[in-house]
Amino acid sequence: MDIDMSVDICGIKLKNPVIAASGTFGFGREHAGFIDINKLGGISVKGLTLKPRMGNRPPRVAETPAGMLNSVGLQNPGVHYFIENELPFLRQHTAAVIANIAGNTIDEYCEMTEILSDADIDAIELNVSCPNVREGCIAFGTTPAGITEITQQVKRYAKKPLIVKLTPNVSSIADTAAAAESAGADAVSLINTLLGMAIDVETRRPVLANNTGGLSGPAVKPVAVRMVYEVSRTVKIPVIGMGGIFCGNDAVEFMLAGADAVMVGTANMIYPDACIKVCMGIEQYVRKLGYSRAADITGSLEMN
Amino acid sequence: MDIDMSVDICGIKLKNPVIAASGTFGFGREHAGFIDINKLGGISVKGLTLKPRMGNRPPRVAETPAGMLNSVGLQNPGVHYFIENELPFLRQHTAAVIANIAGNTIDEYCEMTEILSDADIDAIELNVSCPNVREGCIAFGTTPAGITEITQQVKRYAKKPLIVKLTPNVSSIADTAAAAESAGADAVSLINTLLGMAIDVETRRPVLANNTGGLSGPAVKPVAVRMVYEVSRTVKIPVIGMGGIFCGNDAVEFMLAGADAVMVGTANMIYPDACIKVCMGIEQYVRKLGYSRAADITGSLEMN
Amino acid sequence: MSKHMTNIITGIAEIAEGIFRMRISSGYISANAKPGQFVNIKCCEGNDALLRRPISICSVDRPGDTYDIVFQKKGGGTGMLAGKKPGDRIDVLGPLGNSFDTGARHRRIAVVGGGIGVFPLLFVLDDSRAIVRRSYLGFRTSKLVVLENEFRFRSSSLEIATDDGSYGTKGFAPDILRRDISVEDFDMIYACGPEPMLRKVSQLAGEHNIECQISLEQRMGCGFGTCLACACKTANGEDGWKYSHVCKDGPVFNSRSIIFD
Amino acid sequence: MSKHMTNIITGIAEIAEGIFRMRISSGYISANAKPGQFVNIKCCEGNDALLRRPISICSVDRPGDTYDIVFQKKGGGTGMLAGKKPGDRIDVLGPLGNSFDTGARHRRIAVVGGGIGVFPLLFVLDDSRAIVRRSYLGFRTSKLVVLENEFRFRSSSLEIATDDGSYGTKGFAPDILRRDISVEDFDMIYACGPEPMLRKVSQLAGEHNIECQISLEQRMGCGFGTCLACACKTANGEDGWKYSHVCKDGPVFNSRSIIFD
Ligand SMILES: Cc1cc2nc3c(=O)[nH]c(=O)nc-3n(C[C@H](O)[C@H](O)[C@H](O)COP(=O)(O)OP(=O)(O)OC[C@H]3O[C@@H](n4cnc5c(N)ncnc54)[C@H](O)[C@@H]3O)c2cc1C
Ligand SMILES: Cc1cc2nc3c(=O)[nH]c(=O)nc-3n(C[C@H](O)[C@H](O)[C@H](O)COP(=O)(O)OP(=O)(O)OC[C@H]3O[C@@H](n4cnc5c(N)ncnc54)[C@H](O)[C@@H]3O)c2cc1C
Ligand SMILES: Cc1cc2nc3c(=O)[nH]c(=O)nc-3n(C[C@H](O)[C@H](O)[C@H](O)COP(=O)(O)O)c2cc1C
Ligand SMILES: Cc1cc2nc3c(=O)[nH]c(=O)nc-3n(C[C@H](O)[C@H](O)[C@H](O)COP(=O)(O)O)c2cc1C
Ligand code: FES
Ligand code: FES
Repeated sequence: MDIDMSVDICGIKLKNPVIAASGTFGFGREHAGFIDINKLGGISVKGLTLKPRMGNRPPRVAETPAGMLNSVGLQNPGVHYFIENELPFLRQHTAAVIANIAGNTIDEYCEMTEILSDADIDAIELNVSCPNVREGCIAFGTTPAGITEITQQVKRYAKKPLIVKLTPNVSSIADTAAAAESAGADAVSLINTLLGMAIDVETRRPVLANNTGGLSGPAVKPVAVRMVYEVSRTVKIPVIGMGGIFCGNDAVEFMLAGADAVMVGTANMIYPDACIKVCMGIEQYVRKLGYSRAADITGSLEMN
Repeated sequence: MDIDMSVDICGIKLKNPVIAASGTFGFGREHAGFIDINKLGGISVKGLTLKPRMGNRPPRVAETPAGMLNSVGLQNPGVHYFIENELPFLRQHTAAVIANIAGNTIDEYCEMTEILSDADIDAIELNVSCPNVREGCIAFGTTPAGITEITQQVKRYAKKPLIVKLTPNVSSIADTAAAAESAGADAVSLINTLLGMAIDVETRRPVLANNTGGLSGPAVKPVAVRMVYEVSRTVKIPVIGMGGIFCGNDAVEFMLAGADAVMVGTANMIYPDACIKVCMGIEQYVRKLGYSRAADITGSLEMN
Repeated sequence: MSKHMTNIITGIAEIAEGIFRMRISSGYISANAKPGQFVNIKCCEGNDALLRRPISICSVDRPGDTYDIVFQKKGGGTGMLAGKKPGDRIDVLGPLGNSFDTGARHRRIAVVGGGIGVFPLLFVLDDSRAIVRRSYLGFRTSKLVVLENEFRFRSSSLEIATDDGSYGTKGFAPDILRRDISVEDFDMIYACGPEPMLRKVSQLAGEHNIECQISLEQRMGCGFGTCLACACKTANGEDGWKYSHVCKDGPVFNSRSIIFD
Repeated sequence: MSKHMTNIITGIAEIAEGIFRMRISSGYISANAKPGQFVNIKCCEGNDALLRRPISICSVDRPGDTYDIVFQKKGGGTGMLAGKKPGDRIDVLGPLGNSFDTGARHRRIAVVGGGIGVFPLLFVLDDSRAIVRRSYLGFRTSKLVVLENEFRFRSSSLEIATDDGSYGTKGFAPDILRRDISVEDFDMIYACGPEPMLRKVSQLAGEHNIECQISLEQRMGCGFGTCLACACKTANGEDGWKYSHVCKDGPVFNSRSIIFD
C-alpha cells in the first residue's frame, strides 16, 4: 500500500514532512551534487539578511560529545542576491522553499518580509533565535513580549505563511510559542541551537573564534523532543520539530510528540543523503503501524 | 614539586576541587566499596527532603546520545534518617559533606536548613532545580525573584555555608546567579539537569514512566561550560561547575571558565573511580602548566 | 564484593539468531560469582553506549578462571558486544547483585525461564544440589531456542515451549509448570523472564504455597546501588509497599515480596 | 564530482611514531582525484566522532584502484582511524576541494611541506611534469620524519629540516628554500603545512615574484561547501577582503589571494 507522505503546514503542501534545516543545506546546490533534492519536502535556506554578511571569524565549528557548536554567524549574500541568483535554481526543483531571515532591527525583518513576499517562495521563517550574532535576532526571541512585537510587525508585511523559529534558551518555550501564535504566526519551528562553549585546554581559549556557539546534533535531541511536546500541547498552529534528527526513528519521536513536519540539520553536513534516509525511515514506520498517512502519527504519543 | 590541590569554597576547605554531585554518589557507601572516598574533595549527598520520599515510578533512566535522562524524583530516607544513619558513616571519612536539600515549600527548606545547621555537615546545597518532582523545588529556581525569595528565607536559618544550585532551564542563568548572590548565597553550583524527553517509538510512549527527565552527561557539557563562564563573570561568590565531567580535561574546561571547584555526576555511575581520575587529571594539567596550586587555573581562560 | 576490572574476552559465538555466548577471563568473577548475579559492562570506550549494560552471569569455569555470559543483540550496546573478538578487552563491574538461594535444603526444584531470562538459570542448576530438577523454558520461536543441551544435562527433565509452537509445546512455560506443580511437590521454584511470565509463576507458587525466587529486570543507571534508578515495588508491612532496587536488593526476590502493578 | 561511498581499507601501517599510511580501495577516487584534493571520513559509525575528518589524498594507484592517505593520530577521530584493519569499511566523501595546478608549463618547481602538510605534496610530484623539482620538508623532530624515500625518488633534490636539528638541517623548511630561491629560478612553488610556514613561503614567493600555491587547513563542518564553517580570508578587490571557504574554494589558493591575520 502506498503511504501518503504529504503534509500540509499552514497552507504549504509538502510532499513529505522532511525539510532541510536552515544553515545546513546552503541553497541546495551542494547537496544536489549528491542527492535528488526533489525528494525533499522542503528546504529552509541559509539564514538571509537584508545586506550581505561576512559572518564570524574562523574557527566556526567545534565538535562536542554527540554534538557540534557552530558560530558561522549568518554569512550570506543577502536577500536580493538570493532572489536573483539562488532562488531560480531552487525553483527548478519541487521541494518547498522556505526563506529563513534574520535582522538587526524589526524594520529589517519587515523590509525583508516585504521583499520576499513578492518572491516565488513558499514561506518565511523568522529566525529570532540565532545565538551567533551580536545585534538583534535572538534578542527578539527570548521573551514572549519580544516575540509578540516582532511577529505582529512582520505579519503586517507577510503575504506568505509566517513560521517563527524559536530558541531553546528560554525558561518556557511554551510561552514564546504561545506568544508567536497569538501575534499571528502561521506555524512555529523549533529548536534552534542551544548556546554553548567549548574550551581548548591546550591554548586555554575557546575553540571558536567567536567564543560561544550554537549546539546542535544528537546531543540536543531529548531537549528538543521535550520542547516540541510542550509547544504542540500549547498551540494550535502547526509545529515543525528539529534537533538531532539523524534517522527515521528520530523524526518519528518528534512527530509522535506533536510535530507536523521535521527539519534535519546537522545530519545533512555529515550524511548528504540524511533527509532522504529520514524520509524513508518515517515511511517505513508508518507502514509498519498500518497507517496510510504520515500525518496520522503526529501527536499520537501516549503519556505514561 | 607537590601541587597544592586544596581549594577554599566560602570557608569550606576542600582537599581538592573534586566533589561528587548529588544523586550520583548516594551517601558514599556504594562507592566506598570501589574506591577510597577519602580522596575526594567533597561529597554532595543524594537530595534530602524533610520526610522520606518514594521517588517516581520506574523506568527512571533512559540513555540518550552521549547523555542520560533520569527521573528518580528525589527518592531518599529523609533528613532525620540521614543525620542519624548516613552522616556518621560519611564522617568517618575526610571528604567535606554537603547536604543537598529539596522541599515542596519554602518552609520545608527552612526547616531542613535549621535541622542541618546543627548537624555535622560542611555546607548546605539548596536544590531549587530538580526537574523531576511535581511540587516546589524547581518552581523556586526558574526566576530571579523565586531564587531571591527562597535564598533570603533559608539564609535566616543557615548556620552553615549556603550553596544555591541553579537550573539551566532558564533564559539567563547569570540573572538567577546574581539573584542568589544578592540574597545571601555563599556559593552557587551549576548546572542541574536540562529537562528532556525520550520516546520509545515501539511503544509510542515516553521511555521514562515520569514522561520527562533531567538530561546529564557529556551531551550537556558545552551548555554547562558556557553557563559557568557567564555566571563566574557575573558573581563574586565561588562557583562550582558541573555537567558532563568525565576526565581531568573536562574539569579543567570548567575551571578555566571560572569554576572554583567541580562536581562529577553521571560519570560516577559508570566509572566508580571517576572522581579520583578527574582529580588526578587536574593535578597533571596544573603540573604541566608549571603552576603550584590548582586554584591558579580558575578563571584563566583567555577569550578570543 | 564487586570489583571494577578490565577482562579479556576469550571466545564468542552466535549460538542462535542474534544470541551470543561470550567467554570472559576473570579469576575474580569465576571464583566469587553466585547464580543470579550479573556483570555491568561498558560496551565501548566512548559515549555511544554511555551507560553500562547489565548481563547475567550464565556459568563459571572455576578451574579455567573464566565466566560465560549469553546475550541477545538488541540495541546499540549489545550490538557492540556482539562485534567483539577474542583478545578484546572489556570494562566490567561485577559480580553485582544478590543471588538465588541454591542451599542444599532445596531437594526438588523447578526452574522456569523465558527468553533472555533462561541464561542465569543455567548457573542455578550448576550450583543446586537438588535431586529432582525440572526445567521449563519458553522462547518466542524455534530460532531463538538456545542452551537446550546445557539445560538437559543439568535437569531431570526439560520442557520447552514456544509461543508459536514452532518447537516443543505451543504455549508458555508457566502453563507447563501448572500441569506439573500439583504432582511434583517442589520445594523451590527459580524463575527469570519477562514480567507476565514472572507474574504467572509467582501466582502459581503462591497458590501451591511453594517458595519461589524470581529475578527481575529494570533499566539501570549504575548497577551498584548508588543512583536509585532501578526501582521495583516490594511489600512493606501490612498492605504497604516501598521501592527496592533491582541492582542491589535484587535482582533476585522472593516472589511474595514483589508487587506487580 | 565528489561521491558518498563506502570504501574498503586494504592496508594500514604505522610509518613513523603516531603516523599511519592507509591504503583504501576505490576505483572512483583513484581515477578522479587530483593532487591537493581530500577525502572527508566518518571515522566511526556512532556519534563519538560526529563530524567527518578531512584527510588529504597522498597518492593514487590508478591501475590498482586504490588511493593512499597518511595521517597523524591526533585526537579521537584519527585515533579510531588508526585502529582500523584491512578489510574494514569506511564511509567516505570525496574527492573534495580544488587542486594544485600541476600544468605542464611549470618546469622548475619547489615543493615545501611542513609536518602533516607534506602528505598531499607527494601527489603533486607524481602529477607534475617539471624537470627541476626541489623538495623542502620540515618536521618537528627526527622521529616524525616520514616518506623520505618517496619524496627522494620523485625529486631532483630533497632537503629535510627538523626544528630540533635531530635530523637533516636544524631549522625550518622555508629557510632552506630562501637559500635556493634566488639561484634556482623556480616557476612554481607548492606549499602545505602550518600557517607560519605558509606565511613565510608566501612572502618569499612574493619577494621573488614566483607563482605560489598553498594548501590551507581549517576546522570543517561538512567538507563540501554547505555549512560555511571553513572560512579563510581572501583578497577582494583593492584592499578589500572576503571569506572564502577552504573546502570548496580551496584547499589550494594562490598565495597572493590569502590574507594572513
Ligand atoms: C539484571 C539484569 C540482567 C540481565 N541479563 C541479561 C542476559 O543475561 N542476557 C541478555 O541478553 N540480556 C540481559 N539483560 C537485558 C540487557 O541488559 C538489555 O538487553 C541490554 O541492556 C540492552 O542494551 P542495548 O544497548 O543492546 O539496547 P538498547 O535498547 O539500545 O538500550 C538502551 C538502554 O536501555 C537499557 N535497557 C534496554 N533493555 C533493557 C532491559 N531489558 N533491561 C534493562 N535495561 C534495558 C539499556 O541498558 C540501555 O541503557 C539483563 C538485564 C538486567 C537488568
Ligand atoms: C583539507 C585538510 C586536509 C588535511 N589533511 C591531512 C592529512 O593528510 N593528514 C593528517 O594527518 N591530517 C590532515 N588534516 C588534519 C586533520 O583533519 C585533523 O588532524 C583531524 O581532523 C583531527 O581529528 P581528531 O579527531 O584526531 O582530532 P580532534 O582534535 O579530536 O578533532 C576535534 C575536531 O577538530 C577538528 N580538527 C582538529 N584539528 C584539525 C586540523 N588540523 N584541521 C582541521 N580540522 C581539525 C576535527 O576535524 C574535529 O572536528 C587535514 C585537514 C584539512 C582541513
Ligand atoms: C552550521 C549551522 C548553521 C546554521 N545556520 C542557521 C541559520 O542560518 N538560520 C537558522 O534559523 N538556523 C540555523 N542553524 C540551526 C539549524 O537550522 C537547527 O535549528 C539546529 O541545528 C538544530 O537542528 P539539528 O540538531 O538537526 O542540527 C544552523 C545550524 C548549523 C549546525
Ligand atoms: C541519577 C541522578 C540523580 C540526581 N539527583 C540529584 C539530586 O538529588 N539533587 C540534585 O541537586 N541534583 C541531582 N542530580 C543532578 C546532578 O547532581 C548534576 O547536577 C547533573 O547530573 C549534571 O552533572 P553530570 O552531567 O556530571 O551528571 C542527579 C543526577 C542524576 C544523573
Ligand atoms: S542501577 Fe543505580 S541503583 Fe540500581
Ligand atoms: S566545511 Fe562546510 S562549507 Fe567548508
